[in-house]
Amino acid sequence: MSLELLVASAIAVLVAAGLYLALRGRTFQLVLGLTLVSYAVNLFLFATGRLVVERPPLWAKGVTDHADPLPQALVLTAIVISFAMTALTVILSLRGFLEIGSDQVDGLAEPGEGA
Amino acid sequence: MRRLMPHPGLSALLLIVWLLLANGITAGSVGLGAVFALVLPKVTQPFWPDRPRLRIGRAWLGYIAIVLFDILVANIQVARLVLFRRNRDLRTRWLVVPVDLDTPEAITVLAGTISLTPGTVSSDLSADSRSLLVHALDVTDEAAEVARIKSRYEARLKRMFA
Amino acid sequence: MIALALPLALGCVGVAMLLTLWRLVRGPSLADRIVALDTMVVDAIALIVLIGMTSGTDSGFEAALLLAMVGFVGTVAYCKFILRGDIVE
Amino acid sequence: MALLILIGLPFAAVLLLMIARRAGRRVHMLIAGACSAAGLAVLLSQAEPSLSGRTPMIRIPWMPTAGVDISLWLDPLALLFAGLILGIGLLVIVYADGYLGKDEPTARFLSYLMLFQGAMLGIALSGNVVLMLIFWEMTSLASFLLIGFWRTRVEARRGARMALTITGGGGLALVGGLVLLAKVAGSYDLATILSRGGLVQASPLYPVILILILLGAFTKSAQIPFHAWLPRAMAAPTPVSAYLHSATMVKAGVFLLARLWPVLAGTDWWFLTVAPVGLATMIFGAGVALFRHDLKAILAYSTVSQLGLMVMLLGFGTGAAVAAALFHLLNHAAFKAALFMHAGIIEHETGTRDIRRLGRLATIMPLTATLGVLAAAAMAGVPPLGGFISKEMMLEASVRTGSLLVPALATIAATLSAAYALRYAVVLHIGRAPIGRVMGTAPHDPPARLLAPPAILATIALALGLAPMTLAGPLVEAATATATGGARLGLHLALWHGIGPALILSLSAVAAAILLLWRQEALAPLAARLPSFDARRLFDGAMTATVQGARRLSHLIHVASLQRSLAVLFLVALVLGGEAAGRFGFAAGPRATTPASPVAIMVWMLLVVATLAVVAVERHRYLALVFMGVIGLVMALAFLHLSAPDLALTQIAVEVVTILLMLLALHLLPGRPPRLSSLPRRVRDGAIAAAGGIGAGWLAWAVMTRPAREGIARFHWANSHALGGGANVVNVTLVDFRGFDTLGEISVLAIAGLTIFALLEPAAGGIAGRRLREWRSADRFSPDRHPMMFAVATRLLLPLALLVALHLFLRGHDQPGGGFVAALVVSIAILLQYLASGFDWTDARRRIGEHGLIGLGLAIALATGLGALAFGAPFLTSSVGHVHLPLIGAVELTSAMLFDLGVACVVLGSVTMALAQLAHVAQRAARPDGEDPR
Amino acid sequence: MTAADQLMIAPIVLPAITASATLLMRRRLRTARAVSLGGCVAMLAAAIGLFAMAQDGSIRGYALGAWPAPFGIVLMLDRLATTMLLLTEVLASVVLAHAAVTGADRRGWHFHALFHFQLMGLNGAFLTGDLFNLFVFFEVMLIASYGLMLHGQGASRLRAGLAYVVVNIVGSALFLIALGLLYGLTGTLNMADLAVRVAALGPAEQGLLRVAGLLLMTVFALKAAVAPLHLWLPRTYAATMPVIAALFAIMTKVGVYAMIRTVPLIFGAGAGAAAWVPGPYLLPAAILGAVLGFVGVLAARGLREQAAFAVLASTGTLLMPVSLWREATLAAALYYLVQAVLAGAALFLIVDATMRRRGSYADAIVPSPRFVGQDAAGLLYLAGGLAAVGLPPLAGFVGKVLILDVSYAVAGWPSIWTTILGTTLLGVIGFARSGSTLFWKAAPSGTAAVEGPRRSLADFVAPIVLLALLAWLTLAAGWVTAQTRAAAAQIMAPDRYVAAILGAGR
Amino acid sequence: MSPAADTVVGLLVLIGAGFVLVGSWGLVRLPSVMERLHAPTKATTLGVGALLLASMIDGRTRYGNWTAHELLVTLFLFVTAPVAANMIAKVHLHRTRTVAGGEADGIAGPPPRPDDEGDWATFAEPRRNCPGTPPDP
Ligand code: NA
Ligand code: NA
Repeated sequence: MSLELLVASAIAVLVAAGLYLALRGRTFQLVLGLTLVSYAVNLFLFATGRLVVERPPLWAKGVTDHADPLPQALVLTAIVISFAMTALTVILSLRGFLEIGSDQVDGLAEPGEGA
Repeated sequence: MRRLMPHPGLSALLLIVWLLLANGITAGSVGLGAVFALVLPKVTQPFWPDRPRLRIGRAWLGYIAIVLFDILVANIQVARLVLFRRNRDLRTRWLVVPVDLDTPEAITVLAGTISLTPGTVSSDLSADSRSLLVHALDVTDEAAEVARIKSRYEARLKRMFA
Repeated sequence: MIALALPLALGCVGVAMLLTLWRLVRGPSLADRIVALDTMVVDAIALIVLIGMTSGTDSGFEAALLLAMVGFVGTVAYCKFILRGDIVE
Repeated sequence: MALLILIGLPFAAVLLLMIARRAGRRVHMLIAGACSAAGLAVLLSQAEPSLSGRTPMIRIPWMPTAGVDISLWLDPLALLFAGLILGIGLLVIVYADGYLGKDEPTARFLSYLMLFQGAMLGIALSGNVVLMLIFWEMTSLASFLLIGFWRTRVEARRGARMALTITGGGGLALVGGLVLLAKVAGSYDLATILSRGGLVQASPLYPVILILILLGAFTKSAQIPFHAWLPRAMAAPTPVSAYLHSATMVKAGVFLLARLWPVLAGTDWWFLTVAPVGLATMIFGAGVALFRHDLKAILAYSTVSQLGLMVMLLGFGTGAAVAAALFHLLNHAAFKAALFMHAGIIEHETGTRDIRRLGRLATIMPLTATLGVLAAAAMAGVPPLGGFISKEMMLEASVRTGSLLVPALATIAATLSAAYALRYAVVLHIGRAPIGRVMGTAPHDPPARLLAPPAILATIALALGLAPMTLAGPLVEAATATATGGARLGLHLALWHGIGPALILSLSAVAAAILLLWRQEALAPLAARLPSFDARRLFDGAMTATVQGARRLSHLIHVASLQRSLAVLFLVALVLGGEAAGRFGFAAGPRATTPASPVAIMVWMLLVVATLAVVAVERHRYLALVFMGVIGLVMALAFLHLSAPDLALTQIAVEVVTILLMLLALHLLPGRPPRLSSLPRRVRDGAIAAAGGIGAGWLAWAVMTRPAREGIARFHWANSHALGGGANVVNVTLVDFRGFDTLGEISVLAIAGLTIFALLEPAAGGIAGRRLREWRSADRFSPDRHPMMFAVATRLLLPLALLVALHLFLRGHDQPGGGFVAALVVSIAILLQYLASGFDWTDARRRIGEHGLIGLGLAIALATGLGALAFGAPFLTSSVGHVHLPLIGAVELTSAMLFDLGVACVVLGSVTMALAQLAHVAQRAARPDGEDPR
Repeated sequence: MTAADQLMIAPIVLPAITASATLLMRRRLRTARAVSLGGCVAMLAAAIGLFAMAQDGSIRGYALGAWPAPFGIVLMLDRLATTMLLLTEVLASVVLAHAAVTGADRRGWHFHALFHFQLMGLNGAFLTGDLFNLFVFFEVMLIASYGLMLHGQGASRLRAGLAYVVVNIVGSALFLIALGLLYGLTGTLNMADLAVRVAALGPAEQGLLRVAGLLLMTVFALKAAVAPLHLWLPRTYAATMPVIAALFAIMTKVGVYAMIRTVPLIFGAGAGAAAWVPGPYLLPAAILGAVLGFVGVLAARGLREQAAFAVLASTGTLLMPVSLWREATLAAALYYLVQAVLAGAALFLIVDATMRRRGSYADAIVPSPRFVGQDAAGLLYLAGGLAAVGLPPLAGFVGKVLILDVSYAVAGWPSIWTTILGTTLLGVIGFARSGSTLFWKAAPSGTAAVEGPRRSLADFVAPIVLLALLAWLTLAAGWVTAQTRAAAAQIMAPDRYVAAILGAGR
Repeated sequence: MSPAADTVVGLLVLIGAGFVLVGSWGLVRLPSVMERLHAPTKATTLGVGALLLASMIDGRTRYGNWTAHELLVTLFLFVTAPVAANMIAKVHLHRTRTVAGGEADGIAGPPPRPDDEGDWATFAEPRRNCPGTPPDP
């Protein structure tokens, strides 16, 4: 069992769960799904710098063995952006629910509810 | 002095925390820490109205020492309970601890202390803040336990919060 | 000794996390799950400390500190939600 | 220059008319008339050089890269056509003055008419196919506007749309044909193209070119089966019919065939497509015309027929036939325009156009009748009118084809033509039918404004018969020469050609026509029983079907479904990824993997179980959120283990804020909703999801097992401390190497904050506000709003958290931390106050508004970046300096830290704005009156 | 660095400053409006200056933070970028003026700040020479567009907004995956450097490279609304305030821009398995987009929906020549792009002016009682329809003829020709039907009259300006095509780009 | 590193991890919420505390620098953990009374009342002007 395998399979599970939830048709599940996908994407982006255990990219004289700092910087930016997007989506969902009275992504009436 | 440092206790705590954060005592860290220790209480003053007066001194050190010791002992006791006592043999009880403390801060410290020592959890406060509901994992004599809490912790706290 | 103790300790904490997870999944009550989540944060702090000792770096300290400081916020918010529905009022 | 003036005049008139649209009718007429007259004068001034072979032309470079110029020329063919357009245009304007009612908007009418005139002139004068196409399409457009002039009438709208659809569609085919022709011929210049007939006809694309161009020509000239729009276009005011649908626009197709004759004609393809269509149209149109009762319908179908005649002639492919076609073009223009005007007068005077209700007009309206009979006779091909000559030429040409069928059919067509023409002449003026319902006053000859234009045209039709060579000879001869691209034929136009097959056929046609007319009424039921080909209904049906089909298709595809959009997106990504994997494959690489410790595996299990749990309890939202907390925690641990402490910090802080955000939102959402999708749907989604997961995991695996390439990060590592002034390479990258990304990133956060504010600020109003106020939770809640222990702990935590934040901020350049995390810690500490002590309490104690913080933060970041400009360095160039502070000693300060401060301000502002606003909304829900607690 | 060099940063910094400034004066709309318009004009001036700078045919780099390429983020200025900048700024000025005139900016919070952030995102996307930075500016552009899209709110807008946001979030996730793959394979983010390194990849990396390329193109295609990834567009644009949709006319074209920018440079002939990577799929997708777009124009029941489909169709049409990846076809595509943006915007502004006059009839394609300015609106609608469909005398026709011209005899040209000509007919029918219903047909008697007639004709000005620009594009087609040809020549010579950006570094 | 230090650190590590494990074990095996709530306290206090102590000594002996900032982790945990426990207990109390069917009481049964007329804050509106109540605006 290698770390690479763990990370890859974690990405797989997160993506699969995220996509499934995103297709469920309700805003909250959608937000959860997107969050899972964004975790997976962050992990993926991070992994493209290859996995290095316990050698953080903190510069010290003479040290040459370290994790790739660039993907980390990219992931940080991506985390912030995806947080912004999540916040917006959550509030947009809520706002839509308040306006329409349904939390379905397409604003349809609940099944079994009168028109 | 009072205007400069409205809350010496808080300022001292902040300075200590800063030095711990800086992980070393240098002129720089002390200087900067002092600045923050002075500024932050001022800045956060509106968020903590009616801060209690504290008597900083040995009472506090003693209290900390007692609590740490109690934690150590209680940990071992509770570990034994968890590992070896059968569930149906647990003598779990609710305790109602009457509280004679006045400030919310003092009550909070008392409740926190009770919770930190394994085996007891401060679960709720009465609506009039005069009683504390404590859940105890294994007590034989409820009154004695309440008395122990009051004498060991509350009495000291009364002195620490002037 | 350390060389022996650290892997063992890591294993203990790992198992502890799995046990906590079991309670989290199992429930049965909401309070149970919140207790489990809260415990998991503490377990994570322990794990961070152990990882730091294993690797000999200090870089996990901030993470442990942050977890200790804001880890309970989630717990409290979950509780407040059950108690009051609205967490800010 | 003259050509530019010529083409510019009508458009100038359009502009003037639009400017002077509120002026009186006289002014409008004057503008249009004057421009047309001036155009005619300019044209006549250029006639001599054109006819004598010194073709006036002008060429202005336009799109040199594509080889397209604005080039105009006035060869005899163009001269002939332009003369027609301007001459009849002038007469139509005069006629329209008399025809249009008092309240009609003449400015609009005339501006459309002049637009049309300009476009037609453009077709005639274009020396470049692109230019010609532009004008061609403009004629369709102008025709659309003119047919739809009486826009409230349903027939006008339908007629206009049908004309636009058919001629526009044909025009598009023509676009294809002409551009293709130009590509094959190697030039857009018409003269060049015309000289490359051999090249074009040898091309394998020649049939395609031919068919596309013919589609353009046939639709415009109303050839079967595209003729239906023309009768329907009769919904237009009569001057329009006279101008567009008899004399000029419909001739554009004929003109085009003549124009492209040198390059396209002379092949079997040409003969076998053009001539039969023309012939069929000629017979069909004439046949229908004979049995119509509406005067304008008769004229419309006669026009269809006559256009067929001209097309057929051009199809014959001989010079003589072209000459016949061009001469008939003139004749037809004259008599048909006259007839339309005549029909307009009759309708104007009698209030009806139904031939069955009209008769004896000769006695009531003698002048009108005279010119009507004259024009109809020309149409019938009765000597000594021009129509006779051209019809004889036509028959002559059809005999010359060598086939027997062609002259036979041509004669039948000529018979039918003569029949309906004579019917028009006789029944209307001499027939016994009573006068139709009279509109108030007795009908009489109209004033000169109405009468003069058709009279002039009828006179011309007569003159073309009496003195053809003087009037039209040189023009037709020269135009034929240009059209055929050959030498002049030595044309002889005359009434008397001697007795030949043509004369015999012509006379027998007239005779047969008289016979036919005699029995017309008897034949009518017979004609009605013929299998009818109702192109109009066919067209309407096709249009309805098209629109319905389009609707169905569009609605089928564009369902307002986010799930569908997402599923398609996932599928596309999957299919494309699968394609690449299938074609090129990507196996694991040779890089040595890192063995996973047992604890790593356990933490991995945590993640997997929690993720599956989220899916399993998907509809129990609160529980799902609890499991999300575990996933976030595991992510932080993973980052920490994998040497990314900054990421772990950020993950922890963001996770907390996200949970708060979701709980705040969850509060107002309904508790446990019913499931939406059916089992098959869930299976389908599961399959998509699984495939996506496997794909993503596989990609990650493939990348991680490949050796890393020496990349740009080495530079970052090497220079972070020396040049960037920090040991935390990630932080230096964020605020320095890639500070520009961070500027964008905080902009994103700022915008998110603003958008959230904009979304929530009005939420208390309208229907959302009502829902908020009516909102009641189904759960019972504890009355304890602010538990004491919690409140006290958060008060202590605030200064402590601020201190930690300062620590993270100050040393973030060297150790894990930085402005972003620091700001999140502050945000969380402030949010904790909201949680513990309530919205109002906390909000009242906050000093700086979020808007101010966001603006300030952006300003700091921008100002830091711009500061470098003062030193001639690029934006965001950082500087490292040492400052000596008393007590503290040397402190390293980088401008990047100032930038980081900006970052922190924006983060703090945005995060608190988002969460406080959200809390604010819930607050308003709690207040029965929905009042704003602020 | 000279002041002229520093001008390169202006298109990004100016809107950021303007946005921050309007944020601080959010309660004083008049001042904010003035500042906003001023910022727009300044940006237009900067764009003109940059356009003039690029006329010498050189490619300029701007090393942000003075970190040399490829290590830092670099901006780059070439003909393509300046063309897009100028187009954006012209469009933005007109749209902003229209919004101010019609008071659309009063219909919600932070219109001006969001507007300028949107411009910042657009300009950044056009200028950046770094792939991750492109992602960041995409996000800036998108999130600002979410804000603008939701401006004014209302139920349908909120729902459509959610769909728009979510689809784009997923698109961004794909972008990151593609980006990560490229970084994992090459170790760089600078586009020029990527070009060099992608060409040097070994056979074992080709599969991954192709996945990266295809995913990246999927993202761009999603932003460009290339069928079948277009499903979000009609709903979004139809639900948006038309004046904002007018600004959005350029948004889909950013996706096209990103393709034009990256494909010849990174995925050119030397890119192995990823050479010309949207590869065999772009042309059919473009054709499908054009067909569905014009079918939608014909099928639409509302004017905004119709205009949205027209935008969709224009993207499809535009991508046909793009998909051929030749200098001449790109030149024609760029000409078409410029006019398509202006035409789409003009159409939306015309719809806006019409809607505002029709009261409760809004943009429904049904006859209404006569309203003030009906004839003028009808004429404008006619012109807008011509522009959108591509009929003379506006520039769409020239654009289409140019596309026919350059695509001739290139593989697949008959399908391009057939689509262009066939879909144009669909568009003609569609606009003729809706226009005659709307502006010619009278409402059935007894229908309530349109309330609250507006007297001012000021809202006709902006559409007229755009239409005039379209007419000018026809007249000045020679100059414009020379520009687009030169831009295309630069794009198709990636070596020069690489040398200009990395020259000093290697 | 001296053998003594090695032993001390090793023992501390084992003690800490042991208490963490016992805490979680308690979480699993104890019969109801209130009992389980006691379990994490061990992990929080002695478990993490011992580990942090080990880390401090380890840093000093192996790398020669005293690091005391580990104490901060414990400090923060000591501030926050009781609050979390308190809130969870309140959730439990609340749900035993409000949820239909009730959330099961633990071994100790329902909590006694604080006095004759009052009730716990979870069930009753807090009285005004009592300590800890934030002043109403
Ligand atoms: Na960042
Ligand atoms: Na305890």
